[in-house]
Amino acid sequence: MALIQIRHAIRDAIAEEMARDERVFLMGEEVGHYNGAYKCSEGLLERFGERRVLDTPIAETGFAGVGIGAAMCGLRPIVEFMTFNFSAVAFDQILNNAAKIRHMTNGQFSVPIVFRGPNAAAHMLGSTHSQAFEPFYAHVPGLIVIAVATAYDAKGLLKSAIRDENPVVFLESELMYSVKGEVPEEEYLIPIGKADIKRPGKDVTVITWGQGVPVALRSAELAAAEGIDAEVIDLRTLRPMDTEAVLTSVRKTNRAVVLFHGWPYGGVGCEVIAQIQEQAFDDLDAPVLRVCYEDVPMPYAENLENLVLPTAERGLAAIRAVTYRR
Amino acid sequence: MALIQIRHAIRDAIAEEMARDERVFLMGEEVGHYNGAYKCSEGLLERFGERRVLDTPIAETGFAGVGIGAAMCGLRPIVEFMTFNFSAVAFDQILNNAAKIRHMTNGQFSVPIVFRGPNAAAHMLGSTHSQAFEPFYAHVPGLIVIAVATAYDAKGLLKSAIRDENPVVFLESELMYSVKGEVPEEEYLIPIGKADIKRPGKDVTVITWGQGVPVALRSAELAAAEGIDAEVIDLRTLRPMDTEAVLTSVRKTNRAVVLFHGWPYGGVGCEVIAQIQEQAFDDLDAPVLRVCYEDVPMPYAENLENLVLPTAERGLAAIRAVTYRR
Amino acid sequence: MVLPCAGPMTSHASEPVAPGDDNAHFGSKEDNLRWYREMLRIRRFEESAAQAYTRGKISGFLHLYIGQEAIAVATKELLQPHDQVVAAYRTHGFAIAFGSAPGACMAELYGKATGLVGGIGGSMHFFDRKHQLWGGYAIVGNHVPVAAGHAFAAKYRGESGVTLCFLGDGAVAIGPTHEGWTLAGLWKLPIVYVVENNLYSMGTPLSRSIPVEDITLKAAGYNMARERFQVTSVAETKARLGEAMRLAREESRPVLVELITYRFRGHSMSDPGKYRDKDEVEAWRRSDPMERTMQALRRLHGISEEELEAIDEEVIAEMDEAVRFAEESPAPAPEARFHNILAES
Amino acid sequence: MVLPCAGPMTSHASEPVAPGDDNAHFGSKEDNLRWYREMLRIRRFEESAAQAYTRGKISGFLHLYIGQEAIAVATKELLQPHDQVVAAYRTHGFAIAFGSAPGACMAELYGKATGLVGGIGGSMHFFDRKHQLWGGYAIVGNHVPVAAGHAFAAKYRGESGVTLCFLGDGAVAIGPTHEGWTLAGLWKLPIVYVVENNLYSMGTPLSRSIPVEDITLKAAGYNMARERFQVTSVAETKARLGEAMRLAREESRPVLVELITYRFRGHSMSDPGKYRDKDEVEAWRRSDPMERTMQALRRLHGISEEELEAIDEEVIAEMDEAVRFAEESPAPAPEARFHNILAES
Ligand SMILES: Cc1ncc(C[n+]2csc(CCOP(=O)(O)OP(=O)(O)O)c2C)c(N)n1
Ligand SMILES: Cc1ncc(C[n+]2csc(CCOP(=O)(O)OP(=O)(O)O)c2C)c(N)n1
Ligand SMILES: [Mg+2]
Ligand SMILES: [Mg+2]
Repeated sequence: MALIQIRHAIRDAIAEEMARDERVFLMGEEVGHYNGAYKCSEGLLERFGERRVLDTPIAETGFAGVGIGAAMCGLRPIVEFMTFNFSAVAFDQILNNAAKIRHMTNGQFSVPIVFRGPNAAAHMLGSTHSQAFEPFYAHVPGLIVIAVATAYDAKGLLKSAIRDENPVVFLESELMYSVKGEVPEEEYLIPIGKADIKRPGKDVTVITWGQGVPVALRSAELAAAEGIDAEVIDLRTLRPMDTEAVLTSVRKTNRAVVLFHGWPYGGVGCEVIAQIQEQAFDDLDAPVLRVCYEDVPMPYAENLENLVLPTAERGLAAIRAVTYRR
Repeated sequence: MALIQIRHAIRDAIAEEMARDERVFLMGEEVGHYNGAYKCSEGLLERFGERRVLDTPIAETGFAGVGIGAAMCGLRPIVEFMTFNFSAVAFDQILNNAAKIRHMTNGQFSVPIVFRGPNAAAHMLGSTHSQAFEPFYAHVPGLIVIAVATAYDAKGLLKSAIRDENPVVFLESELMYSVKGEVPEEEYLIPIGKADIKRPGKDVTVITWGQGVPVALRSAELAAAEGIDAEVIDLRTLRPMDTEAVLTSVRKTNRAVVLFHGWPYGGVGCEVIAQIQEQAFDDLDAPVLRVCYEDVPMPYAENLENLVLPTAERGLAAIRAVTYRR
Repeated sequence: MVLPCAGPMTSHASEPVAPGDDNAHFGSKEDNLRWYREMLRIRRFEESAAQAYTRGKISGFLHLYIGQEAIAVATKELLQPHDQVVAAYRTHGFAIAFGSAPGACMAELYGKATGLVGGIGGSMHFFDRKHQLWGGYAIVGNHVPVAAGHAFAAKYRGESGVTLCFLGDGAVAIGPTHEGWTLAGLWKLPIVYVVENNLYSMGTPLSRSIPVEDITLKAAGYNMARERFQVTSVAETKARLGEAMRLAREESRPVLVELITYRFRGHSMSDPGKYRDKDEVEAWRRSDPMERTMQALRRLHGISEEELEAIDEEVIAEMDEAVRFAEESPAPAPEARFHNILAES
Repeated sequence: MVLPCAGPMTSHASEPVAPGDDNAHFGSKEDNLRWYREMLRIRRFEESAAQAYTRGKISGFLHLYIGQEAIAVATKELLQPHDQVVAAYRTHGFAIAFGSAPGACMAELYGKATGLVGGIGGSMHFFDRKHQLWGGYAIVGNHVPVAAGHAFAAKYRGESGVTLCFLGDGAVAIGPTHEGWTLAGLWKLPIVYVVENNLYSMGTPLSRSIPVEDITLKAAGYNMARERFQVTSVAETKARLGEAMRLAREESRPVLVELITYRFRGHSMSDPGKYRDKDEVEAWRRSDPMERTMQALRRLHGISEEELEAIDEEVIAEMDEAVRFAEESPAPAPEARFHNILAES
């Protein structure tokens, strides 16, 4: 196993799939000559050339649309949003074209495309640059939505996403690009739609994904120090959700906390809660709690940002609450 | 009291506010010479002239942005989206400008604007034209989101929305524009943020809004015929949500169903569920169930559309389930 | 020094060309007979659809192509096997011209299982891949970058196909159109963007939707070649659009074509069209390409009233049959609503 | 016949103008002294910010205005009381030139309560309403229609104010820009759109972001007047931009101005700028308007090295004081994160 940064796991996934399949190409702002704003495509232009690694103008709707049109012709575009905040200007392309073309054409066309890039807050980027987009995309039938938190998952799931016939929204994390993790030398794929138990436990289930994962794991450590054994489930695929994995855990622990980077209202966190209370109502010994952003646009100032973000301590407080400690 | 159509309640609200306040103006596609695609602005151009009733090109981002810029200068724009489906191309303006400018400028500017138009499915318009947008907007701090279901509410809430200092997303319903309701002759306002009990009851709480309201009321009638007394709560304001009204009812009935027009995953329905289970956990005798669209893009064919939509019968089935009848 | 803009705005009131008896605009007898029949097929299809709508058989939005038929007919004859056509929601005419079965088209409007897209899409979402009609897009302008993507794919693969992307005059103001044109120009994509300028977007005349009357004034800003004319005949449309396609194909560069045309019906079935007066519509009727082709058949080629009648009867029979097919077709199976949402991997 | 587009694409490699000793480009001694000092204030502010960033005092994205100062300085002198300036995220220079306290600007970068927007916005979201800087927008192009809205409001109210909207060359490709320009042209709004073409959007040269080299070729398509020149001095910039503003103000019409300029630093602090070679940067340094103004002060007005030194020392002291102010200012109160999300009614 090699220990590599998540950004390199992503780059390697792209490189392997491009080498394997001539139809795969990468486009986005600064992905080529600049090697990616966050260096997730380092060396790819040099290796694959301008035909397959395309720098785009700042025209997210335009290049998302070009990607969709190319995918309809059988190519397999990987479209990088420099950050998912900028996907807001391409929202209609994803909502009304990527997600609906297979349906709308009664299966005459498919749209095998991956939209990827960093999601949610980084560090002191202010309100327009700190948003979590999974609530907007996971809501939409016709899309697959993935969020990754380790190098291993990033590589294995991105390769699956590129090979998938469906449009995939693939959420990464600027804060975590430098985090290292073990990745096998040999090729592997991770199936879409499967959650992963990142830490087994028996007292309480913490459901999380993306940037929430390391926070949840730290919360679990803090809880362990107090004798509470938390199970941490990383959803990995947000749509379709691996509800079975969540329910299996909750039926065992009878308590759950959802911890994630993003605003509270609606979204993936609430979907998890709705599923648990609907399908494991009699197993629940406490309400499911959310630990996430406060319900405010992200402020720039460091002290304020830290107050808004979910922390291991806030995770611990929720774990204590649902286990009725203190 | 006069019996008028919802479209006329909307028109009257606009006309009264325009007459009252020179800063109020209306813009959107076909709102002027055409009198509105759904005739919600009939006669307004004639009465107020081209300066204050503006036909726009098909450029939702452009005219939403112009509205936002004008609101920052102290005008009070009413921006009509011909349907909210077309707000997807203006998503960034609403998410990153309307919702954040007050915050981002530390209060130097406010954005008193109303974005209004029909929302959710009408009849056989296909997947791109049948979407419910409240999950996308209610998620976002900085916005107020309202959905109306009666002429009385439409007029009273639209007037409040126009006078409010904040950006308001005001969701109407193409299916319901012709529905008549009683509206007082004298002026009145309905406060933003207050739910309304559309039918009192004691056995089960049905939470709903917008196009869901008449469906929920019919479900309640069907339930009444079986001896189940359902309370129907119309949220009216989706953000900020009147959680107290919901909890008060659920604490009485101990059972709840959320019935709405829209996809299931996340969104307002799940927020209601998350709030109830979090704050009234011990009062709940059954899981809260959702009755809404099936999780598919809307098909055009009438028989399929009817299967996808929430119906009074599906509402009844959920009411039965949470009251453990059959 | 501030320069005045190159093309100052002139009066917006487009007047129909009165083409007189310019025989050069017409083709051979065979051409004109074929074109006439094809235009008539579209028109009769649309009229049948309108009737079915009035009888409550069709629902939703129904946008008719009556008046613009010559464009679809000319386009059909220019298509090579690897070309594709992408359009908005006023697409029945393309389907009929390109060879989609009228029965399947009508069944789509009826929301039947035998429809072009299984009754899932309706009037606004026509797709017939094998007949080169690649949509069928109902959000104004959002197909413009998608079409650039098709052209991109052809270039990526080194194929010779050209994409033809049709949009309305109303779609020129919207951002996705601009972005699609920008990428097409930047990457020198083999695509022809055809603005069907029928002078109105719903009830809004061009003078209230963009700041210039000549849409092709925009071409320079995208490094596109340009072409602009009023559609008065299939012959001329075919020749000039064909030249644009040649340029796109041979030089791999985008071309912007503005076709001035007119729709005789309202925007959709629910539009009474009060924003245009009778005189205006009448003036345009006099340059209706289908009508003019019929006159040419009479005057230039000596086709008799009876022969014209016979053509019409055949076409009407074809469309009656399409209606019967649609009526008798089954609704989609209930499970169909769960199909084609995701591909099964 | 397909016409070639009016302005065919020429070479994209913009070369800096070598302005020689054209004295006409300079102002009086007083002007040049004032302009020099103002440009220097901006530059020293930016350098202080860069240092603070390197010391870890400032975080997030920090986009410096070094090289483009003459534009902000010229703009300041053209503003009338009801005018407003809307810009993107490279706005420190405007704030400093317009009269915002450098301390408040620096404190904003530090995320302090005393910052221009209370530490809530940071570098990318500068707003100083009373000094006519109305943003500070960090999503490329989304301020373009908003700025049109300000111009709309002025026209609606019959006020004489003009809106100046600055955008980068990188913002020309995006849809919201197109829609804002379309509405400005259609409604004849009193607005000047100024593209600060510094040849790059991040690492992307103009040749890879739009299909034409001369951005003002687009003006015709929006019925905008146009102007284009390289910024080599405050004097010329002020004269030509002033003329554009006059046109917007007096004739209530939009004007598109392209200013060719250069940023000497990377796109943001995290950009090493590897996409440009030293020679290119050096060539542009020779036509740096600030440097040239200094030369003019020396050569035309006989200002001594000592006098120049003294100015610099004053300016440095001002910026040191700004840094001290920022350092010593308190962080925002914890409750501040709940403020200004909704107005209390
Ligand atoms: C983004 C968006 N906004 C609004 C609409 C509603 N709408 C549908 S068609 C239309 C008019 C389009 O006119 P034009 O492009 O000229 O095409 P034509 O109908 O004349 O063929 C409008 C406003 C839409 N479908 N999409
Ligand atoms: C819609 C959107 N896409 C991408 C970005 C990321 N981004 C920020 S600045 C920038 C480059 C802009 O260049 P330009 O407009 O030329 O301005 P300059 O930096 O040269 O002043 C990019 C790509 C963004 N902020 N918004
Ligand atoms: Mg039109
Ligand atoms: Mg630039």
